[in-house]
Amino acid sequence: MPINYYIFLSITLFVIGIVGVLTRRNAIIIFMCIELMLNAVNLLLVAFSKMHHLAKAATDATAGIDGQLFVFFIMVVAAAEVSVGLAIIVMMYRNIHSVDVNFLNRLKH
Amino acid sequence: MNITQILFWFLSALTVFSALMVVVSKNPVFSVLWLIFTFFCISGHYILLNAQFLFIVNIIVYAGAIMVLFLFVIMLMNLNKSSEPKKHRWLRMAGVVAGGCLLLVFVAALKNIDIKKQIAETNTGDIGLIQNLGKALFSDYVVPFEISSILFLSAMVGAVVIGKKE
Amino acid sequence: MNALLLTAVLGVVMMFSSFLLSKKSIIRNLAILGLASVLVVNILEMSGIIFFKIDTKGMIFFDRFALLFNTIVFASTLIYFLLSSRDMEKVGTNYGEYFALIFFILCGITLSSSFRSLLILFLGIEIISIPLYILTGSDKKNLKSNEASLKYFLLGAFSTGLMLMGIALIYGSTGTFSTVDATTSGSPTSALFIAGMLLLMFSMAFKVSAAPFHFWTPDVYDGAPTVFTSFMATIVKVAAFIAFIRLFSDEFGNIQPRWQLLIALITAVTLFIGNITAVFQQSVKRMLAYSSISQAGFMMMAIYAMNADAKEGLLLYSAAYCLATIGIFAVLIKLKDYSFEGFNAFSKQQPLLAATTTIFLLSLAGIPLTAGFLSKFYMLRAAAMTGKYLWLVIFAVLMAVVSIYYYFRVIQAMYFKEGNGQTVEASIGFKWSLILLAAIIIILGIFPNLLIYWLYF
Amino acid sequence: MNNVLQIVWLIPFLPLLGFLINGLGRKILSKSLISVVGCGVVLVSFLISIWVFLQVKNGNVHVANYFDFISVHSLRVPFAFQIDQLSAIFLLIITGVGFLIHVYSTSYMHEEATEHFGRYFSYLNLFIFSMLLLVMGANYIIMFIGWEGVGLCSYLLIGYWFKNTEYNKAANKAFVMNRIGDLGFLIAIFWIISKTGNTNFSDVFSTTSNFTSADITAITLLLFVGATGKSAQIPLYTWLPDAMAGPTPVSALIHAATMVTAGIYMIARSNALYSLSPLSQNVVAIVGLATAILAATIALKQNDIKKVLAYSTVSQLGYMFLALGVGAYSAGVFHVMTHAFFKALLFLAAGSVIHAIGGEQDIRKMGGLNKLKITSITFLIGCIAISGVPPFSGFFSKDAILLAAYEHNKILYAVALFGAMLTAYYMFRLFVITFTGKFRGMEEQEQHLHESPAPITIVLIILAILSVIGGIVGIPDVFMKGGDKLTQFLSPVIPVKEGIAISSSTELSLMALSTVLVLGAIIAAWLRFRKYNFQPSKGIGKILENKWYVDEFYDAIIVRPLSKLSEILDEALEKSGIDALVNGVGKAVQYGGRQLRWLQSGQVGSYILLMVVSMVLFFVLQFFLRK
Amino acid sequence: MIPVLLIVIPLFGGLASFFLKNEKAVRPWALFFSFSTLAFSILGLTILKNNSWLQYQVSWISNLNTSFSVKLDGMGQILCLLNAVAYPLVFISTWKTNYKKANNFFALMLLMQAGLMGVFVAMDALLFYFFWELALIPAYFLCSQWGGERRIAVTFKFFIYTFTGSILMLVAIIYIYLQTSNHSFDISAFYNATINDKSQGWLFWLMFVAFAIKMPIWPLHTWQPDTYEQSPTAVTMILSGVMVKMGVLGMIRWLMPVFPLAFYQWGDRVTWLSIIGMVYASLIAIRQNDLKRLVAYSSIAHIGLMCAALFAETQSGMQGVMIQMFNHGINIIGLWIIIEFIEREFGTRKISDLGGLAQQSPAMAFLLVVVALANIGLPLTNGFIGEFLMFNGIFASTVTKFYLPFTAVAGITIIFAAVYMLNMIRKVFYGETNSLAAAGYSLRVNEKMALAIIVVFVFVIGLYPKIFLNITQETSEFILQKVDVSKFFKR
Repeated sequence: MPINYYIFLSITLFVIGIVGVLTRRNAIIIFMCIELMLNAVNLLLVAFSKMHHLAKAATDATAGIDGQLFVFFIMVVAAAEVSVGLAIIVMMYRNIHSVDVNFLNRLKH
Repeated sequence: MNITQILFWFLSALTVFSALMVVVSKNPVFSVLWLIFTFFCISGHYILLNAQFLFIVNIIVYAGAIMVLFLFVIMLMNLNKSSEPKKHRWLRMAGVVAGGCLLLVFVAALKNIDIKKQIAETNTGDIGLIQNLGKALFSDYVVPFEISSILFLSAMVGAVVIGKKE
Repeated sequence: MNALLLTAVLGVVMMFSSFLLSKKSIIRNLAILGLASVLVVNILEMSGIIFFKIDTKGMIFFDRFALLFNTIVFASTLIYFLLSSRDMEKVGTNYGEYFALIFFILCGITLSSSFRSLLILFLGIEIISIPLYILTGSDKKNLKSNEASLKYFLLGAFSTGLMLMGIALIYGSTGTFSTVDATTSGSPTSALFIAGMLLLMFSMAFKVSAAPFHFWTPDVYDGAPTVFTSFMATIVKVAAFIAFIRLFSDEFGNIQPRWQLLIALITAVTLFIGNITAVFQQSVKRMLAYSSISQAGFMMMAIYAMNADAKEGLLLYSAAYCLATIGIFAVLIKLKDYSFEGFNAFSKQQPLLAATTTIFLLSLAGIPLTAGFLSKFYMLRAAAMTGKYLWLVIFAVLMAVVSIYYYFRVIQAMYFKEGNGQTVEASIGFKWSLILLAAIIIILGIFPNLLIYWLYF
Repeated sequence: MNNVLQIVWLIPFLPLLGFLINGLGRKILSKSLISVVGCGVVLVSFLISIWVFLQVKNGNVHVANYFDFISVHSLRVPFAFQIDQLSAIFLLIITGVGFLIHVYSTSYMHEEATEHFGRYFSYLNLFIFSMLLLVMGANYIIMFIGWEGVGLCSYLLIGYWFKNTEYNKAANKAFVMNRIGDLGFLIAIFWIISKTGNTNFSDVFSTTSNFTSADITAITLLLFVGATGKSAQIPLYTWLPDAMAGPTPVSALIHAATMVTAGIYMIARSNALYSLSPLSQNVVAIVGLATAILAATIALKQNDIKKVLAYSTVSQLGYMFLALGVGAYSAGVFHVMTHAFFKALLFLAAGSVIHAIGGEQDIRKMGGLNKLKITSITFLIGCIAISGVPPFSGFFSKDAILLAAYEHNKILYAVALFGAMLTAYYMFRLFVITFTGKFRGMEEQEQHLHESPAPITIVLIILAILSVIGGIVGIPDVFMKGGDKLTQFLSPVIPVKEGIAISSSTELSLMALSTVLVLGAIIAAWLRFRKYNFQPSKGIGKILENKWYVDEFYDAIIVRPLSKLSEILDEALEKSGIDALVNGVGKAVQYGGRQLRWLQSGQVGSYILLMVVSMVLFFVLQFFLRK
Repeated sequence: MIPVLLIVIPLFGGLASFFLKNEKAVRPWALFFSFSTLAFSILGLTILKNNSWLQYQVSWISNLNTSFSVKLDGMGQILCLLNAVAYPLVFISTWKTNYKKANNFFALMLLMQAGLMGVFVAMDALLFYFFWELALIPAYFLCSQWGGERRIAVTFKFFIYTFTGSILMLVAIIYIYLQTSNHSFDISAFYNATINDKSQGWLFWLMFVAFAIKMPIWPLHTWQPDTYEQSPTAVTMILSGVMVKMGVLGMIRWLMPVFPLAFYQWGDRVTWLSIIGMVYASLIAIRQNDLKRLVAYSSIAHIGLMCAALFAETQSGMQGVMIQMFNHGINIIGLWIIIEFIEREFGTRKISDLGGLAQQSPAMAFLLVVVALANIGLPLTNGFIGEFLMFNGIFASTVTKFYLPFTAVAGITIIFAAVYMLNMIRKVFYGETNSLAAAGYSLRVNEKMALAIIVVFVFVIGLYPKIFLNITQETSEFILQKVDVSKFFKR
């Protein structure tokens, strides 16, 4: 498939994620939208990795493998982030019984 | 239009649709479920790109572990009703418009890139296989791998600090 | 590499110490001792003594710049520990864990000052960020702390998304994550590459809290427990700067004309927003948050200039900024009332603390004889050296004048306003540490070569 | 010591010494000691001056250089004294008349407290010192030092009774008006320096070829501005009548005999320049004449004995300028000399009157004072002399001026003649009202009427004699060939003009005409004021009484606009303009700070929205706006 | 070595004063140090005149190519002498004034002296800037701590104002530094830097603003009256007597020779500014009712003349400025001393509240009259020499075609000066004694001593200015030769 399609697909997903972040108030949903953004990146990386592999396979059999490994690391980090993030959200929920980010307005100006 | 292409377009449409549903679903639980579905679709793309290892990991780690965690949390908080108050309408509009502009600008900027005709190879290629990835991971990428363990440690300590009852 | 490993190990050690050791003073001393040893091994590495030789496949490379920067960071952290570690006890029960997290952050800083691969950059930044989310929220009963933590986390994750997208686009364009090969192996002027660069720029701007990506800073710094604000406003921030300058000099150094204007704009906006908004603050803590934004604006000038001067200057600036801000926070932590009025007549209550705080503030304001002046001087010189956008330099100095306004409000309150002054308990050790810190600031302000010298020998 | 005249520094130094002794020792010394020191130093200076005069008469002219006062780059200003015929004459006048007035003062000021007595004499000595510097200076800068010095002394002495606010205001006015003139003088000096590189008289006058005619006109006019200030000419004359606030001897010495003639001296000294600029000469002549007439008209209606004399001084100074303006420099100097005698006499006699009736100065409350024999007789002599009745000194000097004016321009002559009539008229008005008729004051004053003590009367007599015989140094050729000794004496400094000789018959008839007119005026005055009874004046008289409202006019066009301007600058421009702008910058920053805070809304959503928007902007800028 | 000592002695004295426990001892202590400084500055003028004593250089920040380079040239000698003379005068005349936390007060005063000395002798741009700011900081603390009612806001304005100027100067310094051939901050490198026409134009303004604020030149002067009014008088003496000279020195040493073209190009406009300022300040001074504000505005007028004379680029004007810097310092300190007495003894500075002081306090009246007359430039006082030379310089200027209007308009201010000074004397000292002044005040010995020194200077310089003119001759010739723009136009 032409790489263009993957680029646009990923960007679309990425932007959908951003729009989600912008339009929702539930902290968990916002976080999920961020995960969506990460997945868009993953998809793009894999596509690029395959593209580079095709372009350089003749000289380097493992060309492009780094892209996929990067995706692996992203997943690792995402998992770590999720554990911390959800912990924070839960802590928040324990204190104010809400996950509405609009309630996060004690700190301003 | 071969089968790969059909699958690509189908999966793409499905991905975008389900991603949109994540954003627009009123009920958080539905959002999670749509997100899981999105991840499945993306995993489908991985299959198309012959990235088998990532396909597996994506299903297990993302759709399986992470999203279930999300689901648990949502259930735990009893957020499974569509009770989330809406943002101001103009704020939502602004969000959508800003996002749309961003998409527009991105697309406009990238529509004529020099590599647009290059092909991402589908179905073939063995770099996505577990064997190759494993080799690379534990030879060239062993340092980052170890570093990621530090990351995990810190996340673990962090989760404990946050979660532990005083 | 010495420090990288040792900090990771110490992180684990501290993690265990929290439930193996019961006395907090032992934990603290262990941490201080550990950090001192990190500092020592790092200095040893600078003199060529490397304990561990690990083949990182060119992903991590400790050059003098990185090592010297790490030294600055470890030294600053050591002073931070000496001054403020006692105050961490008040935050919560997980005393050992806090140290563990800080050591992990230091490990991340070591990575982000020495990366040669975007992957390491990503990991380094994440290793810095994740513990910070925790530290921000570590005052669990405090809603402000909670809020700050969640805001920081959401915005941080968002910026991580941006950074990853950027990395992906750059990878698409060049086919490599290595920062040094990138420009040779791809087409650095392609739209893909530029778009990736922009996204990386945004996310790095976020990390260094440069406008218009600075919004998290005041809220998070304000909400976080003050003792950790001190750490993140100083050491973490300059670490992000080092990552920023390293990224932009290695990866995008040869397409400088492409981004110079944007960085100049970001710099100007940062200076403007940071300084102007700080003027109207009522709380010293929040003022310091804005001040950190404005200082970031000055440091952005190093990115903008991106020449040898800029790097020297950034090192000096890091040291000057960290030391001065740590000092002010160390005093601030001791206070109950963070408002400007809280400082009224402080000099009568605590002449020594007031005097040293004055030196720190003067340094931040960039008054000669303090390190703050020379560091600003280096920045201006570097920016002027480019010969472009001279308006930026003039704008920057005008904003420096505005900064006088809010820094001197504290001095005015301490010395010239009437009041009773807050009672503060300060141990002898604390006082001596402050004196030491002030002395370092002044010595660096007169002989910056003591620091910069290490860059070349 | 090449030249005996090198020691002339003693002449100004002695009064300076006197100033220091009296000034510093005013609390320690007794009154008599102060008197001795004060008068003694001037007497010695006078004696030296006589010796100097004799030296000069024998042809010994000398420039005594002492040290470099200012030396910058090519500009070298030596501290040097020039002793020649002109300065010798003035030395005599200053030290001579000065000495007499010092002696007079010892008696006149005797009632002052010792401390103030000492202060008074120290000021007088300082004045003599400054005046001597003025006339001895060998360059314009030394002259200027003296020039400002006498202004200072005038200020100090006018304000001598410093408790009186009006007096102090008069002192300030005198100083400020003098300063206006000084500025002109100063600029003239700069102009000269820029052309010749220094200000030595000898160099300036010998290198007049360096100047363009425009330069000369400008310089001479500027110098004249200086002269109008010091010598109380239009438009800067109004300070002099006010200066009568000072003690009467001061009025005699400074505001009649010496200081006010500094302008004459300066122009006479610069005759080499003035002769090259007909325009300036005309200006000088016209201004001088106008002042003479204006002051004379005002003097007609004044009721303060000293004010009348003051306006008469202004008027006489106007005559002197007329003389200078028509090129008769020596006539001007001649009139300076005779005027010094008779005007000092008049003032001192007036002082004696005031002294006698206990400080009263209003002639409406006098009358019948001929009981004071010596005073009244000497005053009469003064009046005759100033009116120009032959053979009193005033006749010769005034006649020389009128004659020169006649040669120059008939109209000037006619007006000047009219002025002479006015002079005679108002002087005799003064005399008649004051000394004849019945005493109009309070009874106790009448009882206390007494002739003044010896120091006063002796001085009056000496001056009266001088006023009578002073004219012999300038007897016109018509009467005595070579009688005009003064002009001959001054000829090395002031070249004798080779004018169209006026036939002696014309000259004689002119003299006769003026004498007749003056006598007529005197008789008219006597008839008019024989039975004086005060009536408020109306119409033109009222205007004259109010001095043509010149003070009010100046107040309206200069003083008040300036203070209004000052107020506007201070209140409007300074406080709500410039300073408000400066503060406004600060306020704008604060305002900006307050507004910008709203960006920090505290809402994660809006933060991200702002970030996204700015990302879009940056993308647009990077990809679509820049090439 | 001398310049180093001039900096180090007060620096050490000041730092040590902070730690003096005994507040009584601090006065003699400070006086001792100020006299030592004076001794050395006189030595530098008389015995130790060779270059080895007057010059000192040691590398400082090597990779910036900046060095600790100090030198006493003619102008430096004059100003250091002024600075060294001013401090004992200030200390002696305020001997009886009580300050809270006296040791801090004197410490800061001495530190300020060190900073000022540094400014006067620094021959390295960065060093110059260092000292420039260093002199400012103690002043800020002194005024804010020991000043009048509105001290905090006023001093802050003063500080921000001057800081704005100086930091703009820093930009200019950096820019010139980058233009020097070997990237050096040395003054000779600055003099030889090749800066093109256009850059000179705006760089000139960057630097000029710094100096103009310090001097101050209209319309950048508004900090000054307030600051002088609110500062403790001892500090005001130094601010007006010595610190404003920083600006003048900066112009002469760091502006004129570095930007000869711009100096020529903008000369007329700047001269107009300063002359407008002179008239403006004089007019405002006339209606001031506060003694301190009156003197402040008169100072603005005097400084304006200095600025105008500088831009005339003549030897006479230049030497006039140099000698006038000293004279103005001495005279204005004299005025402040008397104002300090008045304020201390009668509790007010309002002219309208005072009156008739001359009767009970004749010595004070006499001294004030002397100083005031020197201030308005009466001949045989020091003021005349400076003003005469400056006016002459303006008139003789060959770089402007407006020399006549400049001289004439500026000359008007000598009339105004007479008006406001004499009015002040009249209202304060003459007239009937009112109840406030009835108590009178006879000067103490220390006060008489301080004023006597001033009077001696007034007359010695007034009568024999050569001693000072000789000192400055070489410097002004050197500067003028650098400024000479004719060499640019011959091409």
